[in-house]
Amino acid sequence: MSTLNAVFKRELVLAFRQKSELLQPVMFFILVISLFPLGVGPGPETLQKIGPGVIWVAALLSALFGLERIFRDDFADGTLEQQMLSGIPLSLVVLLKVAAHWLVSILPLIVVSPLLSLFLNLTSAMYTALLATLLLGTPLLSLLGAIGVALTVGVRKGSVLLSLMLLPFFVPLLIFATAAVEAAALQLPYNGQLALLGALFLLALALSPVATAYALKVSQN
Amino acid sequence: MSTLNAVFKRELVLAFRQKSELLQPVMFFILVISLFPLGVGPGPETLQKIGPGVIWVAALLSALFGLERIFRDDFADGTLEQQMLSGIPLSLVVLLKVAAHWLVSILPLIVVSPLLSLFLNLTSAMYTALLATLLLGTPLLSLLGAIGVALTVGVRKGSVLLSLMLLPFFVPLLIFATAAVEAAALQLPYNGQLALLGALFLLALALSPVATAYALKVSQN
Amino acid sequence: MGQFESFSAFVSMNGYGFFVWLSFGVTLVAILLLACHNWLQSKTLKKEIRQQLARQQRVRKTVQRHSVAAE
Amino acid sequence: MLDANNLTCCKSDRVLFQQLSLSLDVGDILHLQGPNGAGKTSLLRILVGLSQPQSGCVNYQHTSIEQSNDFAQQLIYIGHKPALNPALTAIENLTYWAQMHGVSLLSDIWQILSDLGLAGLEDIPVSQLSAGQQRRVALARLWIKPAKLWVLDEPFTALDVNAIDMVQQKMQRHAQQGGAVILTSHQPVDMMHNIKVLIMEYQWL
Amino acid sequence: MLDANNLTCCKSDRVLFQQLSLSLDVGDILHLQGPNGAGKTSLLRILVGLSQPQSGCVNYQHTSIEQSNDFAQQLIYIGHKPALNPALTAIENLTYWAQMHGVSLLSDIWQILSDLGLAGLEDIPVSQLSAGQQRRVALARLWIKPAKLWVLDEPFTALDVNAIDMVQQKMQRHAQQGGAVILTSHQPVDMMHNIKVLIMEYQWL
Amino acid sequence: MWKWLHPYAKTERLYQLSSTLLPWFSIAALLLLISGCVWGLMFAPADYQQGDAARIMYIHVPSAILSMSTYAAMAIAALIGIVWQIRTADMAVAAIAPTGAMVTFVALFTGAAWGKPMWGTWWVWDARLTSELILLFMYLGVIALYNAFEDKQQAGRAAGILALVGVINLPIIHYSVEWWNTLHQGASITKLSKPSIDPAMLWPLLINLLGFACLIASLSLAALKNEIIRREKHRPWVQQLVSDI
Ligand code: HEM
Ligand SMILES: Nc1ncnc2c1ncn2[C@@H]1O[C@H](COP(=O)(O)OP(=O)(O)OP(=O)(O)O)[C@@H](O)[C@H]1O
Ligand SMILES: Nc1ncnc2c1ncn2[C@@H]1O[C@H](COP(=O)(O)OP(=O)(O)OP(=O)(O)O)[C@@H](O)[C@H]1O
Ligand SMILES: [Mg+2]
Ligand SMILES: [Mg+2]
Repeated sequence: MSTLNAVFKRELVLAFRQKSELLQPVMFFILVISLFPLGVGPGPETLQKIGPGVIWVAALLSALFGLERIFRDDFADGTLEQQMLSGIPLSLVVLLKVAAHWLVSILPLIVVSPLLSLFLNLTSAMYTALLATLLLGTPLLSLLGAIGVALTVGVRKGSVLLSLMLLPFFVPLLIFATAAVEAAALQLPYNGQLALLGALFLLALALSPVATAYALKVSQN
Repeated sequence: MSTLNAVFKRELVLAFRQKSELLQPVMFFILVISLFPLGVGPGPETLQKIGPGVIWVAALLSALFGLERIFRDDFADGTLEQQMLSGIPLSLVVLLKVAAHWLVSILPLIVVSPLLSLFLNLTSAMYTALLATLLLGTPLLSLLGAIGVALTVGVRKGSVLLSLMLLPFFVPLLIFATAAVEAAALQLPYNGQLALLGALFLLALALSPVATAYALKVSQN
Repeated sequence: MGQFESFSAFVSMNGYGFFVWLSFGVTLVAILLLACHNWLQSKTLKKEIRQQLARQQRVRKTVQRHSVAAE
Repeated sequence: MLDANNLTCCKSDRVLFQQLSLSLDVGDILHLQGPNGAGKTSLLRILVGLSQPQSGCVNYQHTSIEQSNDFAQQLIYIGHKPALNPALTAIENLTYWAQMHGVSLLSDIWQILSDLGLAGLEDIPVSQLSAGQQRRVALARLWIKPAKLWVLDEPFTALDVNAIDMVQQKMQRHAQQGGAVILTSHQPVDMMHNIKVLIMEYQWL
Repeated sequence: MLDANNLTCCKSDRVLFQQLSLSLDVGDILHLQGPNGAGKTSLLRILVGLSQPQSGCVNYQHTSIEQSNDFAQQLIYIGHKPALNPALTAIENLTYWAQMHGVSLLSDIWQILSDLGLAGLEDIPVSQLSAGQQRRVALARLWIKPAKLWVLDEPFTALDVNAIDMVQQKMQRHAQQGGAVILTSHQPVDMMHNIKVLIMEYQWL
Repeated sequence: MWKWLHPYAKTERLYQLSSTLLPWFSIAALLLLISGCVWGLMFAPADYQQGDAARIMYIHVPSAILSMSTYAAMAIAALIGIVWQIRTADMAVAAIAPTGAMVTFVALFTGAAWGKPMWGTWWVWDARLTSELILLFMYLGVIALYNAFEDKQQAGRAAGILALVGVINLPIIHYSVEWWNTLHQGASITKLSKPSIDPAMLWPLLINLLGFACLIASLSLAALKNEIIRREKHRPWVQQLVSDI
């Protein structure tokens, strides 16, 4: 127990050690989203139309690039070796690391999302739906991402490779999430989409840590 | 002369050594762009409207994440130290590295862009303008990006910090480029925008290698 | 009350009160936050330096002890 | 204590060693020697279970290390990589490691570090230590965790003479108290007690 | 040949050395000694111009190293980092380095590598070499570039006994032929010829 | 200028100078801002078009105008730091950046709160608004870069380079965005020749402008003092200073 506690605490300490780093995923998120109006023009209706998609794509990308650091440093400096030799099931360690990462890097995205839906002119019904999908979908994102990161951890310069591997998995996620927001814009119910996201999340929760741990072991060979 | 040749050749060899890596920026580019129709829905007019913006934002992001490797590895393994001690002006080396990077990672994006403008329903007039802006704008992107990468090279985990620093610099680029494409869509002339992009490019060509070299020297201290 | 008939008129600002007071409030908070940040920073810095000095003392003592023991 | 039977290891296109067997008893110190590239690091990583041999098996107390319950508890492995996060301090790094390895938190961790010549450097980020100081922090693990088996890959790199002495004495005491050590080093190890040497040859392509 | 005057170097909160002066003549081999963290690496980086001292200056042939025209040409610096790209082969890495440093391409680079015990490993990626083999590749630079001044930071780490011998002999020959060497090493350097020792002390906080 | 600046390159002197100036600027800022705000909120007439919402002007306009000038000040410090290799100038960059970011944030926020009643929306992608937002990002970039380095010496250099490169970018952004989309109203007090504003509203505005300037100076000086201490930790005079308290 205290061991798992230690893993969790270390992640938080590391994140808070460099406070500026904590803010980076959020900043990236905000920046990508504010690039869009510049690129597609400032018309409020266009923005409203593409808003949910843009927010989700931005969340995907910033989750992706934030995830990279989750194992890479531990791999590079040998901490991962020591964790494997410690006798604690690696999948537990992985789960904790993912949870800590979500708390530290993704939750802030969700917290600032009201601001961004303001930028993109979303209605409040759309925003509620967006929030729900983000809350359910981003943990799924992190869990899936962890597998990809573990697979590429032994490969140098994997950041683009990583996105290549992961984006196909993110497609269903994106479709369900934006479908829910569109339904909300038309005042339709969107429980179905949320339920699907929830189911995917549970599936990932069961499978991802094991797969990730296995991938990490392979990376050591 | 043969020295500069060597720098250039090494970059190319390194890129071609891992062929999968060569393809990564392109793949990332294609994936981000194909995510959009999924995220915002398939209406052809919407896609046409947001198309140039999306292509440009995708190009920005993939250039950004491809750029990272431009100095990071050389810094980590000490090659940069040796380059500084070699007596060759560092800014020349920088310029060559940027040129090689553009050739290897960005040019392919431009090559595949006809395919993507098809995805996004652009007219051929729009596409011509897009191509022109990409040809002029992406070298500017690489030159600016190099400054940012050099500044963060000593900092671990800088990838998001990098985007935070650089995106403000990409704003004018994005605006001019998409404005040119829009003008093309309306059958208006867009020489003005191209001239502006060209002027910015020349400015960056003069200043960026010096600034980058200085930043690299600072990173060694 | 200057331009206003009553205090409540002053607060409501002809219906714009929320926006006006929000602006002034947030500005005040922002300024105070930064000022506090500066102040706290100077506190922690000075504390750190004092800790550092104390540590130097500690180290000097151990070194002295070692050198005495060596003789 | 540790037995390896008929290990074979190939890297890309070369056989590094074939049918290698060794056994380690309580009180042994085994010094792996051999020229650069002989396969010492590869062997150590197989012995602790970080990589799998092409064939053969490794047993701890007569059970395979993968099934053994207390192998993890009785092992300290220190490889080329120091396993120190550069942004954390020495204390934080070691405390974390101790907790991971189920060692109840030691209050004398400050004492250990100051004995290792790191007084005053316990709470600055490890990235700001010199090469040798970082190595000392990594080796502090030998003082922290009570484990029977030590597997050390080039423990003396970057250490100065004093530090090498300290570590050697520690190893010797450990062996006398019922432990066992495997190490590689290109520097001479001048402990006299119970030292065994295994020389690995460089296999040409 | 190389003179350093009144160098002062501070790292974050500590003064590593103050008013340090040294001068190196043709034929000298200067061995920097001192415990871990004394500031040897920091001093070497200042001497070659990679980092700036708080105060003081470094001159090569009586001109400041920043203005000197042939300092770059007459220097080989080999630091902790090997400056080898892991994806390139030994040959590629060395050829690139030689071209950068304006050395006309040597056809005997294969010979040099095979003398250094790397026969058969010249054209596989450096990442697949062992620690000591990588070090050998890095040190091959001493055979490639004809330079007067060598600055070597812990050249012997990870090398086996044979390789250490070779490098030491090479250094000695270099000094006799009109060169100069500064090195740090925690291992004894048993060359007899003209060796000077500078001992740096660890400055407590 | 060189002669005048050089003594203050000595950190101890600069620290003492900042300590003496700080209270004066703080008091001036306090007095000016209080009187300006009270005047603006209670005694100045309401705008005939915008009604009482226009009172937001008394903080929006000064902060918006000064957000740009503060960046200029930071860039000048960066230039001095890079060209003459004066370390204290690098410290000034690090000290000014957070203050500038705060002021820019205030301009943005008050602008948004003004926009809601006037334009019916908190945010539109208008030229001024966009370039102000980007200005905020530029400040944040400098701050983030500075904080990313462990070694503050290096951090100061790096942040200086970024600030300086940014200053070239600022006008480019300004014009590009202007040309892209303009909705925001044009300059009305910066046209000095013929101010198009009622003097009863101009006075509190000017007072607040001055007040904000003093505020920025005092916050930056406080931060500068911290920077000096942070970087000169090992100097005897700092240790003296700290143990004296
Ligand atoms: C987020 C929203 C806003 C931002 C970022 C913003 C930004 C700015 C900036 C940068 C300036 C300084 C211009 C200069 O230096 O000449 C300015 C001035 C001004 N703004 Fe705004 N503004 C915003 C909203 C508004 C709104 C809603 C109004 C009123 C309807 C307004 C009225 C003014 C006025 C009257 C000035 C003074 C112009 C002058 O005399 O120079 N602003 N604003
Ligand atoms: N980046 C840094 N920031 C702060 N302090 C540092 C930094 N790098 C080194 N130091 C400090 O400077 C001192 C000298 O370091 P240096 O690497 O020069 O030592 P060294 O003599 O080479 O030691 P070793 O024998 O262990 O290699 C160390 O005590 C270390 O704490
Ligand atoms: N990842 C790898 N892929 C292919 N070959 C490898 C790899 N790692 C090591 N080798 C090869 O295996 C051999 C043994 O390497 P190892 O690191 O075990 O040697 P070592 O005995 O530890 O040498 P050193 O004394 O230099 O540390 C080397 O000759 C090397 O070429
Ligand atoms: Mg080895
Ligand atoms: Mg050293």
